[in-house]
Amino acid sequence: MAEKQDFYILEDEVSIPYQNAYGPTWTRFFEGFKKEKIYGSRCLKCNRVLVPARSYCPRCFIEVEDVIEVSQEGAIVSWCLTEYEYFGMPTKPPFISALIRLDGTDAEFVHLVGGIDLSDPEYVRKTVKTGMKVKAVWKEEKTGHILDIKYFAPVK
Amino acid sequence: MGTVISASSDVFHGGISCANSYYWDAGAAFLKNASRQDGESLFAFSYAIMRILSGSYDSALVLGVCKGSENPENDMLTHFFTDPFYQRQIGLNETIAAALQKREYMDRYGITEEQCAGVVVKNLGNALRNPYAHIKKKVEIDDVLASEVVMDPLRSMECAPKSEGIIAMLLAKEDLAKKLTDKPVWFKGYGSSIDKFYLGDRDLLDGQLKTAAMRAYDVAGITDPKKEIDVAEICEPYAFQELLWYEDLGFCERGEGGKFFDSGATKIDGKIPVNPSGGVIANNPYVSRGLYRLAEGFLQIRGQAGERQLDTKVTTALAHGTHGFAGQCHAVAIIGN
Amino acid sequence: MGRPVAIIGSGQSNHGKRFDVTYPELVKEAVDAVFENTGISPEDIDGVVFGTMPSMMEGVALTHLYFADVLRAEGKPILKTETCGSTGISLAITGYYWVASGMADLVLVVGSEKMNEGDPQATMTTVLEPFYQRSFIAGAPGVFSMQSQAWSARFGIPEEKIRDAATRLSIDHHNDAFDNPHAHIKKRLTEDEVNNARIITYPVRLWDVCPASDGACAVLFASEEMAKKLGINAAWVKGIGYSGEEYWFGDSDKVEWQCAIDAAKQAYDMAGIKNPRKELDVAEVYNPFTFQELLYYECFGFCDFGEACDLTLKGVFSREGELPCDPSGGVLCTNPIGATGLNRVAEAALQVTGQADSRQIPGAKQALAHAMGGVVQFNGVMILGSEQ
Amino acid sequence: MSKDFNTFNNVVRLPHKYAAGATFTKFYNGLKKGIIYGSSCSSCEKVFIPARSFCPGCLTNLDEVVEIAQEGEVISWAFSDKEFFGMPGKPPVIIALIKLDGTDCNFLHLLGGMETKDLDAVKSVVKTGIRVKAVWNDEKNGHMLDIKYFKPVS
Repeated sequence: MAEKQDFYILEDEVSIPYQNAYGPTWTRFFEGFKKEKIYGSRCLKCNRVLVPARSYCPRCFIEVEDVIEVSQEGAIVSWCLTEYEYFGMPTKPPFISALIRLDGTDAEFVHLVGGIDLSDPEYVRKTVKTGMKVKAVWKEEKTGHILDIKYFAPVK
Repeated sequence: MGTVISASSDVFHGGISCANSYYWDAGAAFLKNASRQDGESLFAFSYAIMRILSGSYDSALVLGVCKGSENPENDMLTHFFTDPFYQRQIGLNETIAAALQKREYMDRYGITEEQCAGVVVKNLGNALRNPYAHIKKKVEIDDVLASEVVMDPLRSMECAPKSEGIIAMLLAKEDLAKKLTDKPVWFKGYGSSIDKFYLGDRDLLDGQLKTAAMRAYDVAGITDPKKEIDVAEICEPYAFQELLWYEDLGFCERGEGGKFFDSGATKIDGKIPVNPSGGVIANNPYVSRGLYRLAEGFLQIRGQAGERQLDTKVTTALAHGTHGFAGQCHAVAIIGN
Repeated sequence: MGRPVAIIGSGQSNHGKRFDVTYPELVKEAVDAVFENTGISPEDIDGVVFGTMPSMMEGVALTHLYFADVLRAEGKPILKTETCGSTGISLAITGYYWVASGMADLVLVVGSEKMNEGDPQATMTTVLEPFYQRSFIAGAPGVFSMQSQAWSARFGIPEEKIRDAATRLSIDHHNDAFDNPHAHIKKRLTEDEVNNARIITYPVRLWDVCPASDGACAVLFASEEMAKKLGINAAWVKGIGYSGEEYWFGDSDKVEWQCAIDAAKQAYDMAGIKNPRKELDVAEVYNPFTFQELLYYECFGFCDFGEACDLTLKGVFSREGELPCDPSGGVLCTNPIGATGLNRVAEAALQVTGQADSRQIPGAKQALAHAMGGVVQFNGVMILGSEQ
Repeated sequence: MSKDFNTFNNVVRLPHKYAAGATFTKFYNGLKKGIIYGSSCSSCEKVFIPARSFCPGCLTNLDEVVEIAQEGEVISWAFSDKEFFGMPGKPPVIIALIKLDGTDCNFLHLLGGMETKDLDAVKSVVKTGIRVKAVWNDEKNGHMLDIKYFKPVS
């Protein structure tokens, strides 16, 4: 159906402020970030180590040992290169999102892969591979935010 | 657990859309056939009942999820119930709609400010005995009448707060229920109904609660609610609405809500106690408040309502939930032993 | 199990970019159509089920309040089912349970979305929590791209082969859409156009991705008694399944995708289906991304894991193939999210009742309808049959 | 509530373009000319305002718009002298349901044109049942608030 401009269109931007509570476990997780530590949790039933830290195991539905330090190195399980941009996008393209299995953990950590030239998709495609080892690169100034880790860079 | 039906609403969910994605695992639904209702938690209750009655599930977990502290003021959110072109431009929100409804109620039936304030005094009085209540303070009629005008004729103490409220309720079919507990409380009836959208198209004093209640009474086999309902937990985000809902629920005649209140019948020791928990005036998690009412009814029937337990025998309880402007949508559930 | 449940009719709006009508008017198109198509009077409806994706996509919250009039719901019981992208199938499942429970004989189920009134990707980003994952996941395409990459790595499927199969699906479905009067994007595409289209999130390119559509769909669910009394050619609900996983992307495997496998299995078990490729005559798979449609063939047991590309290239899932998938053009060509899953159900019902006109699969007796939602987290399946 | 715990400020910003469709377009175009349009239902014979594309009662499609009287009666009203989100203009504000002559529903709009600083002053003038009349802005852009407010008819 063609867009008919003879009908009115009312333009508006909705902006609604919310405040989300970190709660104790996530507070500890982000306190860890300030100290360049990544915390995960071990489920006392299925024994899986989950990262980020959490207060219960999503499968076994029981409480967990909630802050244990995990490795800052891991392997890429999957990745994609984002080229498009949309309103309110929190991270500006181009960027590589990845599922990263940190060593010794049993869930994938979602973060960015960086430290390489992102301007040419063909180059990225040839450089970034599933299974590749990567390592956390921290920002100088840490505020207790998920982007205190700038990205995960390939381990040379 | 066979299935999980939760209630939550995206705008009342901390700015995280598709609310039940977020709490799917926290709601014990990992690899379960589960679903969700938006707007009113008694909807979720009725959907869970359907799933059990269909014979597909022996048990169901019903969740009401609303974490008010993460949200902006309720009226900022209810403002988005409006259509963008007409009512939104006039600034409509739930409190304004309620103020318009209250004035009509006072003008048409002679309901007084004192009667409306009386509901606050009664309910907050009851809330003093309820450990789950959000607002706990002893108030007098004069305190209510002296509280600041929010939207004349509504004063701040006549309007419900913004509260936390996450509630879980377990349903089971007959044989399983009997195995799990000596004191099961049974589903007796449910009804819901929705009114037209535009405020000006509706009669704000003759809405759909009557229809919803009639449906619930029919299923429950209730012919005289005044006699057969032992306790009612009803949803009064604005105190005067409790009086209007008395009428729609058949506790008294049209226009008699104020007089009925004055008779003392709805006090905690009255003939038909209403909101012994303190009601929504004392605790208002927007989406889960209907399920809260039902849980309170459940506790009353089981005799487990602690300090707020009624002295009289409770065999049948009514729970009511409403959302939308001036009661656009209502749900009524009846449970009993 | 509960009482038998039938689908006795459906109505769809014209899907597309619909700035010519208000949102309630768009919903009304579908609701009016279902009553016109069946000759049933709105007064006879016992209840209404409605849903969308997050209602703030269109800037109006709790939209069942806004649409009470056009849903013909005044004075009727209502439910508002919402489960993100899978809302459409969850709506159908709600309609099923309402009738199966004996609490209603005739239920109107409606789903809608007016994606062009908002910014769909901006809205979908708010599905992610703001603490951890919102910064990294580029709307829906980001998630699906990673899922596809993990799939190709797991089974060692060469990138070129996946690209070829995806291209085949894209060309076929955009062609199929010409036979669907309600479809949004109808386009004759060449391999070159698809292969060299601009990258959205690598490896996903433009023609691998569904559009943002405005549209609504309405379906009537009836009890056996009611269906027989009305004497309408009905599609019978033979099986339903739904399952969901953890919220956080990364917590569960999205290749051997348990909630997809489980949802299909629940539905097959209920319908008594052992070999879906043989026993199903047509499938309306939720395919917002070409790659994901391929993965679903495997998760739903249409073929083994790792086989979907080869079989697709052989034409097993095309219109003339062994198990035609998405002859309507599917989600790839039309995606008003809150209605999309229900569109799949409506299309499946049209197929098994022989009413799918030029997109009819000859002799179709058993069909699958499906939708997915959440952070690639929920899957729901409904099996419809022409016999009770 | 006091803030003992860390919270994350999560501002959700979403842009919207709302399609007004044919009927609201006619309504807004009417406002530009100082005309209030409603719709008359051929089936139930009721007159609705603002103009509708369908009758909210019998759902009949309504194509034609009809001009509506600019005077009517106040059915209910509410007053606030505090700012709230979505407020039309600055406080104080009186929002009212008005039954315009010849219509069968109530029109939601503002009251004005009197002393509104103090509630008692408002109450001495504004009562349910009083007659009011539309007052227009000089500049009209096709917006709900082209009608400045409804003012008591003395």
